[in-house]
Amino acid sequence: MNKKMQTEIFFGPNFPGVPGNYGISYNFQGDTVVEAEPNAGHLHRGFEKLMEQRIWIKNTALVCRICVMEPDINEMAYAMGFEAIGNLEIPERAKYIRSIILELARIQAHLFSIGGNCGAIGLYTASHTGTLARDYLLDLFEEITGGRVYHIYNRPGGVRKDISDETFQKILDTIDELEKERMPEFDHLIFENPVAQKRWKNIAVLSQEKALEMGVTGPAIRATGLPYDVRKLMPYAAYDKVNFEVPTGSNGDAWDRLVIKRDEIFQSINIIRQLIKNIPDGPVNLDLGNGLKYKVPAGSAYVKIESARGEFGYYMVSDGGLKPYRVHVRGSSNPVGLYGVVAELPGTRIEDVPVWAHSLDVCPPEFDR
Amino acid sequence: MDGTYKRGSWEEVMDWFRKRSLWMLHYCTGCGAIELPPTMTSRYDMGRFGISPMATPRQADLLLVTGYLSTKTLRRLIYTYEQMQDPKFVIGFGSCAINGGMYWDSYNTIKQLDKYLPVDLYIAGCMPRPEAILDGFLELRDRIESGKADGYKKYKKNFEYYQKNQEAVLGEVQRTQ
Amino acid sequence: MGLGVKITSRIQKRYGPPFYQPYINVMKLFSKDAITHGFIFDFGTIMAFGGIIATLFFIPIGNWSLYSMNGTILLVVYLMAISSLGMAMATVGSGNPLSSIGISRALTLMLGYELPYIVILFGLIYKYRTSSIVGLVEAQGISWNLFVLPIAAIIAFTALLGMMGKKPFDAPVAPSEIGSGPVVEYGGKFMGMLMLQHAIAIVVEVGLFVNLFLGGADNIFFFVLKMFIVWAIAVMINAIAPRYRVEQGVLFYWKWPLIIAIVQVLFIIF
Amino acid sequence: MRTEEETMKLITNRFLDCNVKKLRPQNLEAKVPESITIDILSHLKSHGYSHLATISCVDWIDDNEFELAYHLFSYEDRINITIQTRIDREKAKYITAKELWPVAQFYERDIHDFFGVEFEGNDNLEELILENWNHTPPMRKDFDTRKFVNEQYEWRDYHEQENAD
Repeated sequence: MNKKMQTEIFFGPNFPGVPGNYGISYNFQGDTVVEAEPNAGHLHRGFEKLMEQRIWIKNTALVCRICVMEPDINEMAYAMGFEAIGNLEIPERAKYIRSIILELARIQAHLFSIGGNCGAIGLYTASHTGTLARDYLLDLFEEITGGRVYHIYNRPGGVRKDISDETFQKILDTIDELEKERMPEFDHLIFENPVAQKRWKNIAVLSQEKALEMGVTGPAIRATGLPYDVRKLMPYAAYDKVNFEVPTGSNGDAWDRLVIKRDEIFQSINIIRQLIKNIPDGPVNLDLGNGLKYKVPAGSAYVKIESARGEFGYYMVSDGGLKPYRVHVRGSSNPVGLYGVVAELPGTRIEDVPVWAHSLDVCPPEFDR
Repeated sequence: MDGTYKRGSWEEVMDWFRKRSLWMLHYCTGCGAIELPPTMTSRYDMGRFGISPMATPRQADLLLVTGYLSTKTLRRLIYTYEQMQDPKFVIGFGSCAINGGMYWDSYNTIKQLDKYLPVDLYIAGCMPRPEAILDGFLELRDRIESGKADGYKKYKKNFEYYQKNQEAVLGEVQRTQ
Repeated sequence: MGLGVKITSRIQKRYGPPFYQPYINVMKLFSKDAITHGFIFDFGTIMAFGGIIATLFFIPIGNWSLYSMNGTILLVVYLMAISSLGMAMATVGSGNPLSSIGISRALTLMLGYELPYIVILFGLIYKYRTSSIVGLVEAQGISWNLFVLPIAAIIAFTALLGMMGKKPFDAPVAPSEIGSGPVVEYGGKFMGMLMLQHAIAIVVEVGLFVNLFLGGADNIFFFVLKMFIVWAIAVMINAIAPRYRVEQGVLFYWKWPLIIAIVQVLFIIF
Repeated sequence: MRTEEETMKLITNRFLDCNVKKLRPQNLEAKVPESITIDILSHLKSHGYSHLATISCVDWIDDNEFELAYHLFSYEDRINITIQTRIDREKAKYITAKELWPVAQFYERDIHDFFGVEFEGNDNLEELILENWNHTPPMRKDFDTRKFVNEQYEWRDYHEQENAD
């Protein structure tokens, strides 16, 4: 693979096939990529520095802006870290409502990533209908929390406000409609489409040892057959009171990851139904006195939850002051977006680079922070 | 905006066409990009106004700065802006382009967009809703019609002003032709 | 063209742009100034445009046809190659690596769909003993070729999809992988010219298909109607099919259509 | 399926002065001297702690030390261990964990970007996130972001409406 036969391409920040504002500069020979180099940092806003300037409660508004696809995951992780260090126990109903919001966020994120995957291989009709189905969920969020995408709802110590009964009913109706009309449509359009299968089967294969060694989590590792899901391994919120199984794939390629995402949507739907069925009533959040003066006792905690893309971790250190001393965010696509590009991309074809990026769900704001 | 300059009738006809088919550059710089797919797709369809995403700066004539801008992206945005063809318009999304928004004290984001690029239109909202984006597009169409959207002429006129600001933040910026 | 976009957006559950949108796009593009990349770039675009117009002369539209001497089919197939070669010259002149990948894909795809197409054309020529399109149109009379040789028509239709660069085979113009392929460097006026060239190319290819297989109409209105139907079917397939990789596309062409085409020709000979 | 206590014994009987304490169910925290961290990491990795979530760095400016926290997780025992080591702040140098987990090189590159900690053995430590940044590494406590912002960018001059009726 001599050097002069290769040309360099910036699959760079300004490119339609790239998921978000992030660049891979790879040089290729013939049709296969020879070596690739991630060029991240376009979305770096210095969150951790900003968090050290703001008091504890104020950070909830800042935290949900870290990852654009799933704002609730960040709020939830921050709230859990806050409660872990101060070891507060939040009321039962708040736990249930938090799990409902997280599952809705997971469905919305999966629909968005299915749409993105289809966009990468040219099936624009599916990305249109995928985003349309996601939009109805955003209306639900607007109904519950007031915000379409950024809903500052999971406050440390519970949830901002209660959900009324007719909103529950509306959630149930939207989910039924999603399951009855939307998902069969996707099946015909995407999953039974022979050309699509040809484009996804054994592309961007991630073997089991490599996934474990890289620290990849989420659908990528479940596609290789290991049923690892933080909701099962370290149950948080109300996940221990709900029974659901974790879908797994077999040979860890783009196709398995997509099928897993599709099954997880169904799993989330029946989780939400179980949650809404037996939700206890009671107070919705812990009153922490005057939020502005609340001091978290000194200590540190690493808290992790299962986002649609994998394990999302917060390492929070507090020295007992009014402001957090240090917050380190571990995005779920960190290993894939940075190391994965260097290790996995050489050898794939050019047309499969966007398919690789979308199917492994590279979300650039997570590792730029 | 130095008001509507004297325009020949040929210019007006051309503006009528420019208004009808705005080609948007498919480059999501900041967090506002999550609201673009819903605007493009079936629910809040912007295709019916003739606005469709284009892949390369050569063909696009509408540049969306969606949300905040880190200095690294600013450098690439200037290259993209200079590659675009002449009647080009820039829309700034959200409060981060106006005065730094929520990241006012972040060391890596720029605070005012119009010190580096001539901006024709701002859309308010920390991540404006799809309806707000559509309303912004329609407002831009009226501005094109009335000839007020002449950011690109301003960029040519006081190029040194923009260049001085860009150099101040980025250091040396390589110029395309 | 405009109606095509309208149909695709209807399938995607949304109102598409107004049907006269392509005309607006082209006019707008002509109003923008463009950056040229040297002489080869300009010459290539003009050559592509000229090639397509030259091909247009030889396609009988309705009962009006300019040249009806022998050998027009071969001439048409040859001239179509000219226009894509012109585009190739222009993109190479533009010096952007993305466009050179795009154009190399377009040419390999051309190899793919030309083979079964030519085999079928020979079949037709052999059957009707004449190689002029007008002669073929009269030979069909009332029994359209579609019913006489149905397999040949289906293969010609798949080749048509490849020629027009419709969805299953639009690897050369793939926006998500190589930034809309060869047209990466085309600015205002060049892009406008290219869109016109693409529109005329569609008219040529679909017109050829209608003449050969649907018996070419006696007046303009029927001809346009038939062309629209064929075009609508192609657009619907385009809306729901994702994109083949280049070598998958070529393999697809060489696997089944080629074998059936050969069987078809043997069937005609005996 | 080792419980928390067995895992704690797993570390303490093998290595001397490192105190391990249990924060919450399924969460352990071990403060470990600088010299033996890499051995502990490889020891734990061989005992099922195969998943390195991330490496974080905390800047304790008042006692003049950086603290590196390695977050390990074992899928079998479902226990999360944070190995914390203190390294001196001035000559901020440490050994890379690249051989154990190749993905660590990017976490270290990230920490080098923000804290300026040198990791021997990690070949490419050039800028990953920031671009030609020549001030003090931004995440250190002594870098004041508000002062930096005020002198780097001017603010938009808000002219008050005269007749704010």
